[in-house]
Amino acid sequence: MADIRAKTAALTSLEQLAAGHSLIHRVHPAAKLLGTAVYLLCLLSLGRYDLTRLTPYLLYPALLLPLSDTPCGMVLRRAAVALPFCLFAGVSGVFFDPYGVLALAVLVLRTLLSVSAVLLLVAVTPLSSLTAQLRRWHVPALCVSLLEMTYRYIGTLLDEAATMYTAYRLRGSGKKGLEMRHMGSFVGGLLLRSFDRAERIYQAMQCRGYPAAEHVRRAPPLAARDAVYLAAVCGSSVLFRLIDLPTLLGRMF
Amino acid sequence: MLTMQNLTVTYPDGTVAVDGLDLTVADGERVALIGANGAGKTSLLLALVGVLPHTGTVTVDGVTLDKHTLGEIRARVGVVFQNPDDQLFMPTIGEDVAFGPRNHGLPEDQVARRVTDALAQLGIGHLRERTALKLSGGEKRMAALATVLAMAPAALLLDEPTAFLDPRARRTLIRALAPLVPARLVATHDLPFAVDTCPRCVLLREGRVFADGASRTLLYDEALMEACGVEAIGILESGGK
Amino acid sequence: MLTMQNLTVTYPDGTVAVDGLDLTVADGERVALIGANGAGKTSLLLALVGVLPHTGTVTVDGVTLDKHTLGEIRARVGVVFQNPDDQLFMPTIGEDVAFGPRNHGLPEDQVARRVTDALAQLGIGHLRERTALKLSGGEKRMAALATVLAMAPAALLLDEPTAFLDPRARRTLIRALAPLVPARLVATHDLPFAVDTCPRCVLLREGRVFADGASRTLLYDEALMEACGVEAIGILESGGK
Amino acid sequence: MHMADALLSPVVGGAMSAVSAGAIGYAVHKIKKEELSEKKLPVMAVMGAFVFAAQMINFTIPGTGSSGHIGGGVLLAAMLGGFPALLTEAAVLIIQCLFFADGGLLALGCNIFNMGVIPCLVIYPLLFQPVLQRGLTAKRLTVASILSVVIGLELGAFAVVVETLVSGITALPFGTFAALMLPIHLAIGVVEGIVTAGILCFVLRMRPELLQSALGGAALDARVPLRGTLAALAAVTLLVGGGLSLAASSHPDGLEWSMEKVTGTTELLAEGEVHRAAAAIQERTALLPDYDFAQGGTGGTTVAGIAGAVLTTVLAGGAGFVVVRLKKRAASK
Ligand SMILES: Nc1ncnc2c1ncn2[C@@H]1O[C@H](COP(=O)(O)OP(=O)(O)OP(=O)(O)O)[C@@H](O)[C@H]1O
Ligand SMILES: Nc1ncnc2c1ncn2[C@@H]1O[C@H](COP(=O)(O)OP(=O)(O)OP(=O)(O)O)[C@@H](O)[C@H]1O
Ligand SMILES: [Mg+2]
Ligand SMILES: [Mg+2]
Repeated sequence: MADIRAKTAALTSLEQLAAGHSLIHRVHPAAKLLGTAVYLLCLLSLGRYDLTRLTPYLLYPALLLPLSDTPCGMVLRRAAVALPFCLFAGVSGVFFDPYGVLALAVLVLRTLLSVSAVLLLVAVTPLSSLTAQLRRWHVPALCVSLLEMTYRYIGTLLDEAATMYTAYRLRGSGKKGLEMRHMGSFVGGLLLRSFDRAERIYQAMQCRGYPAAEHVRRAPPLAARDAVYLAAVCGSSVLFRLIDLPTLLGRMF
Repeated sequence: MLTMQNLTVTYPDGTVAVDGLDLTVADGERVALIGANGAGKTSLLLALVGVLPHTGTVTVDGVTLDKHTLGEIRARVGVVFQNPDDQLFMPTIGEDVAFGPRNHGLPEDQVARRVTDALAQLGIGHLRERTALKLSGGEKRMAALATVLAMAPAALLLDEPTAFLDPRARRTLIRALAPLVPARLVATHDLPFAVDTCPRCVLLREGRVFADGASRTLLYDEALMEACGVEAIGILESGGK
Repeated sequence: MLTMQNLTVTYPDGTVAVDGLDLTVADGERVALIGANGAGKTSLLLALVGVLPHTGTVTVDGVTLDKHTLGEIRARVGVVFQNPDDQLFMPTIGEDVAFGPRNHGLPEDQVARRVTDALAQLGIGHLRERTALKLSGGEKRMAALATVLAMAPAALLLDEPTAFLDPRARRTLIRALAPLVPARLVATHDLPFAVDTCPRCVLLREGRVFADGASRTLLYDEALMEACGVEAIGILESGGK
Repeated sequence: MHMADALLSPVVGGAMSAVSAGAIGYAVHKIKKEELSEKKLPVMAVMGAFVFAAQMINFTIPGTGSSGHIGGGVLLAAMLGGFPALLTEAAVLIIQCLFFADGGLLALGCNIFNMGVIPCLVIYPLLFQPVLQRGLTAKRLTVASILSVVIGLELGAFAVVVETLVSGITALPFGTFAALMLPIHLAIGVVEGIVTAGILCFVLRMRPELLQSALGGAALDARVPLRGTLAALAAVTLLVGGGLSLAASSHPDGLEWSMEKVTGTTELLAEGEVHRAAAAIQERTALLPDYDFAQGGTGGTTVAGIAGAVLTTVLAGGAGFVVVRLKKRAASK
């Protein structure tokens, strides 16, 4: 239950951040999406032992986190979620690889950087502008609407599951979690109610003219700001990928 | 405005929810639809916008409801469901309100105007960028109403609009509804609300019209209400012991 | 019976839902909990059975609520949630009602007796083999109540018990509740219901007790109710225009 | 079982994204053709949200005290049919990736493939549907669910192993990695399978028409010979999962041990060999293959690199700190 409430809180906190008005928030969603993609590609194409060459990529979160008013702690906490599997691969690699420790460090840093890049993206871009951008890129309407509606109903169903779970525990035997033999009717009941709800939603949509021809909304014009942002993010990412900045710096001294 | 003749609604499993009903609602008229659980109120409202199949005739402003006129009629008749959670499915309230007008093919600038107007009318302009997830029950109800008002309907169908509301939110709703022009058919269990907002009232029983008349008379008539499976206001207020 | 001293409930995000509340409910007493949306009613009820963490002291029949007494207290205090759908999760109503007593280790014959008694008390013996998914709202509410009664609680906490009910089902509920012995704390927006069933009433505002006294007095006091964010019964009944 | 960005090279991520995008495109095309899209959208969305919410609920596994949760793909496919289920699973994975750091943007293609394409487009038509073809009974449904989930999960785990190793980010030998992953997922699969079966049986009892319409709706084009497929899939799973888990449990060095049994020597895959293989893969998959395989570099490179890295880190931190200070000053004015 604590889990479920925590998930809801996680969704809510990101939405609140995305609703902010910082400089970064105002950048065109297309620029932010492309920037994130290029950053990730460059970062992840570095090799297994390239610990030092990863460091220039720290600049991106280091600048964007404060610029967009995104709390560092949150990013670190979420990155922790992604760590276990990477650690599993990294730590077991230590036994088979003379430079395993180095590879492990690279893996941890890669995890941290890639997770913060994605989180930064959603922390500064509301889901609705992301999906609007996807529509403009001609991603099938079915997929985009599905994404939006799923997101919308996750909150509702998380709430409902949490309350139901509370009711279960109040009369339950005090053990943690749901007993296997009750799970069919418990989760099945939730599922059937969800199904009925879907039917009602469909009716509501019908009443408001759904389905209609697809509308692609006009893109907000690309501003100079967006071009600068895109150039800065992509340019630096590619540059750091092409030249070994730390070594150059190290040689200078 | 709204005319039903010998309207019958049958579910696929054979349940007859509305059974040969005749009813007329004039332009701008406000009618409460009262009846016990299962009397057929929701089914009636859904049939009026073609969500449930029916036999008999439904006309809206002289246009008879059938396959070809469905779109036109849905643009004129707006329905607000019982549970606002089922009606708000877009990421933000603003987009939710824009959903209907946009589907009816309005150009983007008119859509934006409609959204602004509908939100202003209900006094919830500040909710435009919010997501439905975090709104209180009362705010959600208002947002659902706005989604329908934005379609500039000639008639409003409301299904239990006061469910979930605290007394103050309920009051806000009543105030918001008062100046609206569209004709109105309101299914509700909240009899004081019905008396307050609808001069006319129709009692349903087993899918048929059981009585039709002034709310101030019918809803206080204990024998009539009892026969229809609900309870008169008097009993409610006196504590009914 | 139920004593709260300086009870404070804080959500993980820092929202203080209940704020240093003191309240005592005597054996068999019936108390209505009134307040606007977000006043903290639900949070208070949940804290009383240890679902939400609290600071301050809660005692039930002299036993102080903490980690070790949680099981004991949950066996004595029964909660009925606002939405009965959330409370029924077994394949049939009979099994649902048996669920609690069985988990508290009663032998099978006693469990069966408890089930029969609880269903009979609420007049829903015929629902025993039915499944919750196909019941009407009123029937579900009764079934949820039965699941709690079967645990033979010394105190009942009800969260908005009349939501979803048509006037007749509401009346049935009132009649079913009347003869029950357990002390009772009822969070509700239905003021006539509160006046009917609870001689004493506590007004909550922002997580604190704002007024405490006889329902017949407090709930008709317009100034007081207004200050607390809700509306007095008088306004409701007169139509409040 | 979410594949993470950090474990992937862009080439593998890109290739898998292309595969998954293709599968999704095909699914969209299929759904549109069957004119299901309009009616199915809300059902798909709510089911996606449901899977998400249901995954938060932990079940206590009798006798172990540990807990498991439901998996999505097979359940969705059973309720919605294969193609809609794929889209729904993809939507769930995208949301998990964006908002909960489960997986990653580049890894999306892999995750959609492992957890969507495999159960919805492979397991569902080849295994789940055939088992139920001769009638929808609780028993068959249970067998079909457990088998589908277990085999689907094993295949998914196997895909994770392959994707990770081909990316060349970890030096784990293939056999060892597989021997670690597959048995774990065999156990998880059994639990998830039982849970999925329980839920579907409940649906069958309460609302059989829902399952019937989903099963009938996605009519089988090619009737697949049930026995053969089943036997083949089961054999592969048993072999890979069971065999390797046995090996892994009795000998920590699973692969060497089995190699010894088979070939009589462990020389074949000695340490160096593995590394050369990995290095070769790495060379081939890196975006810019000219890069210096760092560990062997000259002392100067390494020292300069490390010093520079420290300097870079300090500079990055300093830049962030300056921004914070500037913002604070702007705010206080
Ligand atoms: N999907 C359905 N399939 C079969 N019968 C149905 C369906 N939905 C409703 N019914 C039945 O149709 C009748 C009318 O239902 P309806 O929902 O219109 O009642 P209502 O007056 O709105 O009741 P309430 O006050 O509970 O909302 C009831 O007997 C109900 O059981
Ligand atoms: N999970 C949560 N996290 C943070 N704050 C919460 C949470 N749940 C409720 N709150 C807040 O706590 C306060 C009290 O909420 P509560 O649900 O107890 O109110 P209530 O009196 O039951 O209202 P209602 O009449 O709407 O049921 C509100 O301000 C609410 O926004
Ligand atoms: Mg209804
Ligand atoms: Mg509440």
